Parts: sequence; structure tokens; C-alpha cells
Amino acid sequence: MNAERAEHARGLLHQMLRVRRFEEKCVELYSAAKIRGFMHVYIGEEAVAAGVLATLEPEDAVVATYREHGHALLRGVPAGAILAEMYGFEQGCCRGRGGSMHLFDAATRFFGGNAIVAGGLPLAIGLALADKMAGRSRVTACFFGEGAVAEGAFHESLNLAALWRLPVLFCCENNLYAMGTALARSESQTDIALKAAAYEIPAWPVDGMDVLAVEEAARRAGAAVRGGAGPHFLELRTYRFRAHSMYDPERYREKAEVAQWLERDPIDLLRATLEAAGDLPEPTWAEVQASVDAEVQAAVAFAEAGTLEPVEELTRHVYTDRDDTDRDDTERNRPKRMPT
Amino acid sequence: MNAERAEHARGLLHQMLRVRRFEEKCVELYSAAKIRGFMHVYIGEEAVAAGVLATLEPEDAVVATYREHGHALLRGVPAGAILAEMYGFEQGCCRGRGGSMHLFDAATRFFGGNAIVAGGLPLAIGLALADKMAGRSRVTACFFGEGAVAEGAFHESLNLAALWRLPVLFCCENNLYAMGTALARSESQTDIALKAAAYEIPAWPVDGMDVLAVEEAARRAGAAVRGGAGPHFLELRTYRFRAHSMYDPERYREKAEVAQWLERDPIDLLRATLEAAGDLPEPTWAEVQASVDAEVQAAVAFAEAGTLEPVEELTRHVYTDRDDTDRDDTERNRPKRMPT
Amino acid sequence: MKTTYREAMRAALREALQRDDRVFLMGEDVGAYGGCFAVSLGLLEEFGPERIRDTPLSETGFVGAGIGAALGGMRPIVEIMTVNFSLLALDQIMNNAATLSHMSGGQFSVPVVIRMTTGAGRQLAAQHSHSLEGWYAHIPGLRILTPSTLADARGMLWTALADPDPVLIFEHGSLYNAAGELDENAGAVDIDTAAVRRPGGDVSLITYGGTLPTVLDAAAQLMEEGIDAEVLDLRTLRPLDDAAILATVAKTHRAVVIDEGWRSGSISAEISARITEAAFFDLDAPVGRVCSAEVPLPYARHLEQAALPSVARVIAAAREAVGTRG
Amino acid sequence: MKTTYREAMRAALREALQRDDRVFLMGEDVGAYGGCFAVSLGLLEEFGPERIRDTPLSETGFVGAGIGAALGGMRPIVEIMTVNFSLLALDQIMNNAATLSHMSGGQFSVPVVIRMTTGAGRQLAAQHSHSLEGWYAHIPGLRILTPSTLADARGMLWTALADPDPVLIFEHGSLYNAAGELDENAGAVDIDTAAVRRPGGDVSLITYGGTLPTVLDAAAQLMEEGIDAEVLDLRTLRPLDDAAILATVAKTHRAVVIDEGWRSGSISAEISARITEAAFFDLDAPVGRVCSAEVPLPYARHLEQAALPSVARVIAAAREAVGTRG
Ligand SMILES: Cc1ncc(C[n+]2csc(CCOP(=O)(O)OP(=O)(O)O)c2C)c(N)n1
Ligand SMILES: Cc1ncc(C[n+]2csc(CCOP(=O)(O)OP(=O)(O)O)c2C)c(N)n1
Ligand SMILES: [Mg+2]
Ligand SMILES: [Mg+2]
Repeated sequence: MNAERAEHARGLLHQMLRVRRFEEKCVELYSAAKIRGFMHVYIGEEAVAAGVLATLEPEDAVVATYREHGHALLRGVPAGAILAEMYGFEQGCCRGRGGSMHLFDAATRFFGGNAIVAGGLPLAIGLALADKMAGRSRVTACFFGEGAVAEGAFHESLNLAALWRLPVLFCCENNLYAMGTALARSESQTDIALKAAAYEIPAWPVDGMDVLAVEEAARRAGAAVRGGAGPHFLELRTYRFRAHSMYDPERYREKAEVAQWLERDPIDLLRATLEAAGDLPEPTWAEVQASVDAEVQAAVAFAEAGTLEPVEELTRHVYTDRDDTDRDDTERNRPKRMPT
Repeated sequence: MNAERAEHARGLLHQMLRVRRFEEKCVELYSAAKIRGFMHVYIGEEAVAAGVLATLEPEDAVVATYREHGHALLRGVPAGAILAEMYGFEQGCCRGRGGSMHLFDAATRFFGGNAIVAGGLPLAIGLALADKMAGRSRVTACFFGEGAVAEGAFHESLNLAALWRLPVLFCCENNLYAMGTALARSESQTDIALKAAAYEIPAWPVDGMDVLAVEEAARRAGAAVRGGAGPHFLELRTYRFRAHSMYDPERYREKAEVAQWLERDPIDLLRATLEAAGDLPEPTWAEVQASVDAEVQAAVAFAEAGTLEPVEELTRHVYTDRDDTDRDDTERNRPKRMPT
Repeated sequence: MKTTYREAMRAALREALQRDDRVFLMGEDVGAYGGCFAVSLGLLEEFGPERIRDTPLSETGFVGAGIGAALGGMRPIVEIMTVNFSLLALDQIMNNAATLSHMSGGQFSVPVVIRMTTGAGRQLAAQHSHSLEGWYAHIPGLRILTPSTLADARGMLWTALADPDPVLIFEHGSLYNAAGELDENAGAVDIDTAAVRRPGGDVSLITYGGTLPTVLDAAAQLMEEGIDAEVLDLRTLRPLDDAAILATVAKTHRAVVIDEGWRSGSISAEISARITEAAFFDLDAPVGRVCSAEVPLPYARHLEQAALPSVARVIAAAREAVGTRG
Repeated sequence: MKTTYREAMRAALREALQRDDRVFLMGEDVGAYGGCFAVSLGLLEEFGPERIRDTPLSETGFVGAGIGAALGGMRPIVEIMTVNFSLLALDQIMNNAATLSHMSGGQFSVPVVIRMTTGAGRQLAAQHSHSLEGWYAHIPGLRILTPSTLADARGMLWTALADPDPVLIFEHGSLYNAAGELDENAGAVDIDTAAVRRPGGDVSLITYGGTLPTVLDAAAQLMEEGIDAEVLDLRTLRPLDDAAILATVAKTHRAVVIDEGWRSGSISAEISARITEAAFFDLDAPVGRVCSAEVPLPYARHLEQAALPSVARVIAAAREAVGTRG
């Protein structure tokens, strides 16, 4: 690799590692009962979010699922604000109201955090429609699992996007399972990219364990989307290394299958590539790890220092605060303050 | 044509004419305010129902839409019972509770009459699933318009049918418009048969103005379905000659387009074929017309003689009558009595 | 100016489209067809297909898209043909539109307006006739409007669009042809308060939307027998204007709530419960209710009419309330 | 026999599958995964994939398929993971399951059972925590069950399956681990009547489902201060057992309804209205209500708990009812 490319790849490695370590910490904190409710970690799938999000601009929008810690983090939501959210503290990115499955951040145009499978797709269509109607050259990246493909909302959304040539980048995280349901038991046609083709949406499968391949595909597709070529669709073939959620005893898949995929750990793969090329000297790798550890540690400290929102605030935000709203502003849904 | 085939074709002509004259009478009666509510006639599309229904067995099931007078009639629901239903009389096939959009008939396994676009498809899946689980070799024929293809329910249903290899014959009545919305303005991919292919369901387009072609396709597909080959899908290309409903001013299509399709009137086409082959001597054609006219006239007389259900019965049938139900019967949803 | 409810709605749409670039109308057949109830007739020609946007039959998809577009800075007006079809979009309405502001800790607002036709009376039977506006009023995060007059048909939309939160507007199908006088300068109206449509001292008849004309007829007839009814039009079902409800009850000490929803779990029950909670010792009679029969609306006219609140049933309920000794 | 609510449900499922060939269970992850709340754990091994049928994520599709299969002579049990997801299937539930019998003039019955988890308390936030069973009770044509005890968890399913009409069973997520004694021979129970879970003479506490334990706790504490509360478990929300409701009110003259739904338009409002209508002059105090705060349920535990009916709030409402001079 040339130096620039190596530098870039190290950046991606860093991003993936941020997610990995953050998620590992979340699992630990869940076991310690600091985090409650349903929690779904992204371990094993880091290359997908890292590769795609590396290609987005600040004004683009991101819509994700309940397995979205990594997406939020890589989109720029501070780790502390995410973790504090899972602690249920008012310093959380949603003041503790959303929790793990419902992270939102206006500052980075991060629109969730959607815990209804496929429920985020119509939102993405609308965000893209707003951009298109306003003549803004932006991309809305919409992440969802392959399980979402069976939902009607998926199909209605793809059709609308294609029909109206909306600037949506569909990112299907095909990790082969929807909870305990293997793809072949949920779709008569398991080739997901073909689904998109049925809407005349350009679509192609990508090795979701190879962050460079993901990034390359996302950049190509994203450029087309941004250029007005209408929606594009990536099927990102990946695997979750952990259970579906913290409650899943994993009865539905073989240990051997998991072991096989572990050999394609996206972090190990990139690290090996870099090392083989001599592009990851030991001090650098140690530095990356240290910086990630420090970030995670700081996030924990931030969350631990959090405070509970006064219970009197319970019904606040069901409706928009009337006093801090100019009823006719043009910039609603822009942040009032950066989340801490 | 050989004699048997000619006889058969004349039968189909007769069936189409029954629908045509019945529908024309409905329009007349609607104008006379005998029929109220929303009413959608099938004029122009007769070859579809006539061709498909000719291939079904009595134990098969039929699910249709709100444009279903013709399907009900050809399935064997007496014309009088259908018309009395539209008059709102208790002699109607649903005692006047359903009206034009909600015809049902247990005796002929006619399951509606569904006025939610695509709402009938999941029902058809379930009916077919029941047959399959019970080991019965039956077909469920499910009719719907091309407008339904945009609904999520369509996609969920196709996937379930294919995944579980259910005995469903999907019959898409592609008349090019959903109310005022032309197909190209509602689907990014206007080749409907391709949609089914995305579920690995064998699908092909058929000239829906040629009743013999429809019948041939339905027989072939139906045999496969009945034989356990899983769902099949026919895209029946047709056209409605009249407005969407009795309220539609038809702003959205050109008169010339309608005129062009009128030249492919399915009744005229078959009649011409038969005549050209000398298989429709004038007395026979006159007899067919006379018998149809007599049937329609008798139906009107039957409906006109109808009576209103006592208003005290209003809330009956919201729940199943407890006394006329053995709570553990094995033959629920079989007719208690033939509708008159 | 002579106008109709339909025309008043159309004028409101036109004004909104003219005043604010961010406003657009989206739904099935709003454009080329002219709207299934002709409300948007002519707007396509005036504003073009981008802003009068026909959608495929995809209620989840386009309602969700409206919510997303609102998040993205637009002011979408989404039309659903009939309230029954809105069930197909209920996940988007309840799980997204109504929750996003709260789930995000107040970061986002969802300024979408969703309009739909509601109600029975036109023999459309069980899949096109229900009155679910009172049922929708259960959902926190939504605002529910039920314009019953020409002025409200003309004026509520703009106020709804100016509201930062999701607003659902229910237009009763039987009102579209209602004709009458409307001020040339009629414009935005408040959407916070109920309105006394007929003052009276003997009994409060509380209603909204498509049932208002029935109730006003009943009140006129009641007057002939010496019962002076006050008619309160709720206008907004969520949030309810408690002050107005309690004010009329404080005046009359007797109330009947009339609504076209099914009785069990109706908005009438909520109003009855609130009156009882807040004014129990003021009441001279139990709060009465006149609702629809609990039946999927039948097609046959005599059965349909029997299912719905009628002048006769309102009068009977009012008489009973007044006849009760306090 | 020691058992849990979850095991009692599973025993009921197993019995139904054994007794009737037409019964099958269908839903997301009911099979290989063992059920998202482990209710159906082990049943796949026992009954095979045809009868313990995993579905794709297609709530409209598989709920509609359950309705169709019921029309076709089967006795499907459809599981929806969580009540919020049922909104995706609401069109099938309201426009088909609840109307087919009536629309067809009584020709068809729809003997489908739809089970789902409801309720909050486990910090699952706004898209997994709602209590919509009272809201569903608005819909004619449905029967709504809310088993709160081990005996009802064990016994309601079979009766529901024997019913010719669609039955929805709401299982409160906080109850699955509830443990206790159940008779070895426990079997089908009636689904028509409410049950007095604690007799008392001073005030009626009317509740159901997941809130019953809270209310029983409150009643025990109230006894310590000399207030003897009667606790009525509604068991079935549609149709309501009016006789039982009026009987307890006739005894105590004071009532508080407790339910986890949002307050406005809740089933509590309906019960309050009915009591007022039928027993106004028997009441010594207005009917009280303890419901959930009108907010999409928040994640943070202290906020979630504050939103839900609590022992303290029940006690306060009971005290207020008893303290009111009649
Ligand atoms: C509409 C809906 N149905 C069911 C669920 C429960 N559920 C949560 S995640 C999940 C599996 C989704 O799988 P997939 O889309 O592949 O995403 P993954 O979890 O694999 O990332 C299910 C069934 C839900 N949240 N929403
Ligand atoms: C879910 C739903 N949305 C909207 C409607 C209103 N509607 C009735 S028929 C129709 C057009 C359907 O077109 P298509 O499926 O092509 O059938 P066709 O009328 O052409 O036979 C529409 C939009 C409806 N009945 N159901
Ligand atoms: Mg997956
Ligand atoms: Mg069509």
C-alpha cells in the first residue's frame, strides 16, 4: 500500500476497534446491570458501519436499527453520551429516554435507533425526499438487517425510492440470522441483492468482513446516489459473533459455523493485511489500542458520573416544548445544543 | 375447432356474457339508486375471471377484491343473491351486510369481497396453508389488481407462499390503473411477472383479453399448484372499459386509449373467432343471449322482491351465534344453508 | 362567500402550498385523479406533481415518508383515503411519529399533518366506514383535530402545519358537501379550544365532527319541548379542552356525549370519566352517551342508520338526563 | 405443583397441540429459537416444524395467514412477539378477523387465537413497552383476554381455541417468571367472567393482567390502615363482565380502576363511564383511575417506574375514594 492508503486503512482499523472495544464494554456493563432492557451488540459486523460511514458527509443522514451503537459512535456521537444513554442518565444522547435501541443525535443527523424491524426504511425515504425536494445534494444511508427484507415496509420503501429516484443508500447488513431464524427459513429467494433488482435499483453483494471492500462499494454507490442516479443498494455479507441480544441462548446455530466466521474477523483481517505490508508497526498498533481504551474508559467515567433526570420531567418532550420553539422556524430538527 | 372445443368455447363465451350483462344491469340499477355505496364493475375484464374460474374444482377456494361481482357469479353464487345483497336485502348472499364490495359465499368457498387493497392475499395464504396442513389437494385462487403490488401485504404473502410451497394461484388483474394511477406511476418495475420471479415463484404474463389463453394458462399453473409444485403467478393483462367506480370522472386517461382497448373486447374477440370458424350459428348466439338476459331479469325480480332484515338483528353476527354452533365442530365455515 | 366544506379544505390546502415552500401534499390519487373525494381537485395543475404527489398503494411507506420528510425539514400533508386504511400505517404513526420527539429526548420534532376521511353514512360497509378518531386520541404525542364547520375546514390546516408535532385531521365523509357562508377573509383558527355552537342552560350535548349537525338538529327539536341544550363542539380530541367541558357542565349539571365511535372504549367514555372525576358533586344526572352500535358498519341503509347516533337517540338521551332528579 | 406463568402457558400450548390436530403455533422465532420469551421452548422438538411454525418477519402476512387458516378449518395460535409489533398487523385484525363474520352475514367464523406480550417494566422503552389491550377492547368482533394468574395462564388458551371467534390473549411480560402453586389437574377455565381475587367491603379496586400483583400488594397495605379493599380481576376486557363490576360497586359504593394503559381513552375510562351510567346514585365517590402517564414509555428505570401504576398510587387513590364523603 502507498502511504496515504495505509494511513487511511489504519484509520478504518481504528474505527472498527473503537466499536469492538465499546461493545465489549457494553456487554460487561450489561452483566454488571449498569445497562438494562434489550441490548444488541455489533461485534463481528464492524466493517460494515466503518466502511459505509467513512464515505458520508456531515450533512448526510443516517438511519439505523436497534443494533446501532457502532453506527452512532462512528457517525460522531460521543461515546460518553451513548453510554450515559444506556445508563439512563440525562447526560445520555436522548436524556435516558431511548436506551440502547433508541439512540438519536440531531447534531450528526443520526435518526435512530429504530426498534421496529424495517420501521426505519420509510423514514429514510422521507429524509431523502426532503433533500431531493429542497435540491440538496445529500445521501441518506439506511441500515437494516436481512430479516427486514421480509417486512412489507421494506418493499414499499424500495419501490418509493426507485420510483421517485431518491438519494438513499440502502445498506442491508446480511448477517444470515434474524434472531434465531436463518435466512433460508425466512426468504424463498435468499439472494438479497436480487430483491433490489426487482425494483430496478442497482444492487450488489459486498464482502462485509472486508472494510476496504465495503468502503469502496459505498463510495461508488454513494457517489452515484449523490449525483442524482437514484437509490443504490448494498448487500453487506457479514456475521454477528455474539448472540442476538443479551437474552439469546443461541440454540439455532452451530458452534462450528461461528468458529468459521471468527476466522474472518474484520479487525484481524485488516490488521493482518496491514502487518503483512509492514504498514502497522507495533508502536502504531499499540497507540491505536491505547487511544481506543482511553476513549472507552473516558466514556465509562462520563457515564458513571451521570445523573438522573428529575422525575418531574417525565412527560416533557412528548410534545415539543412550545417556548423553545419558534413555530415557523426553517431549521427545526437542527440541534439546540450539541449533546455532551 | 373440433366440436368439443367449440362447445367449451361457447361455454366460456356464455360465462363472459353473464358477467357483462349482469354488470351492465348493476350500472343501471346504481343510477336508479337501487344500489348504493361504492361499486366497481368488471366490464372489459371478463375473460380473466371466466378463464381462471373455469379451471377450478368445487372444493377450491377463491379470494377476490371489491371488483368481484363477476368472480362471485362465475364461482356459482346465484345472481339473485348477489343482486339482493347490493339492494341491502336479507335475501342477499351476506344478508345485506356486505354490499357490492363484500360478497361472500360459504357454499362455493368464495372468501370475498375484500375492500382493502391487498388485504385478501394473506387470507389466501392461510386458506392454502390449511389445505396443505390437512393434506388436501386443493387450490386457492387469489385475485388482485396490479395496484396491490405496491402494498407490503403483497410481498409478505408471496414470500410466505413460496417459502412454504403453498397451493396458491396468484391472479394479478393488471388493468394498468389503480383508480387514477397508471402502473408506471406506481411501480419502478412495471413488469409485474418479474416481481413474482423475485420470490422464485413461476410467473408469466397472459393476454387477459383472450379467454382461451387465460384458461390455458390457469389450467397449466393450477395443475402444478394442485400437484404440490408450490404457488404460481399469472399476470393477466387486461383493461377496465368503465370508470374505476361509479364516482370516477376518468380524468387520468385518454379516450383514445380506451377506444383502442375496446377493440380487444374479450367477448367480441371470442365471438369473432367462433363465428369465423362457423362455430357460433346465429340461433345459438341468440339462445346464449336470451338465456343470459333471462338470468339477469330473474335476478332483478328476485332482488326486487327482497325484504329488509329486521333492524333488531343489527348486532347479530358480530360474534358467531352460540346456539347454532357446536363449539368443537370440525366443519366450521361450511354452509349451514345454501344461500338463496 | 358561499362555499362547501370540500372547497374550504381545498382553499386551505392551496393557501398552505402558496405560503410555504416546504408544504407538499402526498397520497393516493391526490393528483391526476383529483383526490378520491375531490378535495385536491385542480391542485396538480396549479402546483405540479412534485408538490401534489401521487403515491402508490403503500400506506406504511408514504405515511412513514411523510414522517421522515418532516424530520428532514419539510411540512408534508399526507392524505390517507379512508380511516380504515390508516391501520396499515399505524406502526409508523404510533411507533414513529408519536414517539420520536420523546425517544430522542426532545431533539426532534415531527411536523407532519396526516389527513383522512372518517365516518359512516354512505353505505360503504365495514372496511370503509369506521370512526376511529376517538381511538387515535388515546395516543400520546399526537394531536387530533376534527373540523366540523366550514370555518374549521378552512382554518385548522394552517395551524396544524405550524404545530411542531404530528397532527391528524379527520374529515367526516358526510361533511364534504356541506354548504354555507364563510367569511372571505377566513383563515387560521386556533386548535386548542372547544367551541360552544349553541348556548343553553338545561343540558350539555358534547360532540364533534360529523355528528355536530345531528346534535344541532336535536337541540333545535329539544327547544320545542322546552329543553334548552348547550352544544359543545370539541374540535380537538387530543388534547381535550377540559376547561370548556367542565364549564358547560358547571352551567347545566347534566351532560350527554355523542360520538360516532363504537361505545366501548370511546372518547365518550373518556369525557364521561373526566366529568365524573372533576365534577361529580355538581352532576344532577349520570353523564349519558350516544355512540355507534358495536358492529362493523353494515351496508344496508336501514341497518347502517340504526347503528349510528341519530337525532332521535340524542333527544332521548337528553330527555333522560334532564328527567333525572338530581 | 410448583410452576411459573411461562410454564403454565407452555403446558396449555402443549395440551392444545396434543388434543386437536387442527391446532398449530405460528410466529417469529417460536421454533428454533424457542420463543422470544421462551414460552414455546421445546415444542418444536415435540411437535415438529409444521405445527411449531417459524415465520419470517411479516406480521401482516402471518397474522393474516392465521385468519385465513382459521377460515380454512384450522385452529391457529399466532404469536406476535410484542404488542407494539401488532400494529403492523392491525389491518388484518380489525378489517378482516373482526369483521368477516358480520360482513358475510354470519356465514364465516374466524376461530383464530392471537397471543402477544404486552406491558412495561423491563426498560424496553417506547417501541416495546406499551399496554394496548384496553385499546384493542374497543373493537367489536374480538374477544380480549388478559390472564393474570397461573390458573388463567394455564386455562384460558383452550377455551379461547374452542371459541368460534377471534380471541386475542395479552400476556404481560412481567408475569412470565411469576411462580406459584397450580393444581396438577388445572385445565380450561371460563373466559366470560371477572373474578374477585380478594374480597373486601370498603372500596373496589378493579384491574387486570400485569397490574394485579401491584393491586393486591396495595390492598394488603391498605388493610393495615383499616381499609378493606375488594380486588376484582377483569380477566376479559371484551366483553366486560358488567355484572361483576356492578356487583362489587353495589357492595362497596366506591371504586378505583387501575390499568397500565395510557389514561386518556383507556379501558378504565370505559369502566368508569359504565359504573356511572348504571350505578350513579349508589356511588359515594367518583370512580378513580390509576393509569400510565401519557408518555411513550421511557427507558430510564426511574422514569419508567414513575410512569406506571404503583402500589403507592393505588393506595393514594383508594384512600381518596374512601375519604370522600358520600
Ligand atoms: C416488527 C418487528 N418484529 C419483530 C421484532 C423483534 N425482533 C427484533 S430484532 C429481530 C431480528 C431482526 O433480524 P435482522 O433484521 O436480520 O437484524 P439483525 O438483528 O440480524 O441485525 C426481531 C425478530 C421487532 N423488533 N420488530
Ligand atoms: C389499503 C387501501 N388503500 C386504498 C384503497 C382505495 N382504493 C380502492 S380500489 C383502489 C385502486 C386499486 O387498484 P388495483 O389494485 O389495480 O385494482 P383495480 O381497481 O384496478 O381492479 C384504491 C386506491 C383501498 N381500498 N385500500
Ligand atoms: Mg440479521
Ligand atoms: Mg388496476
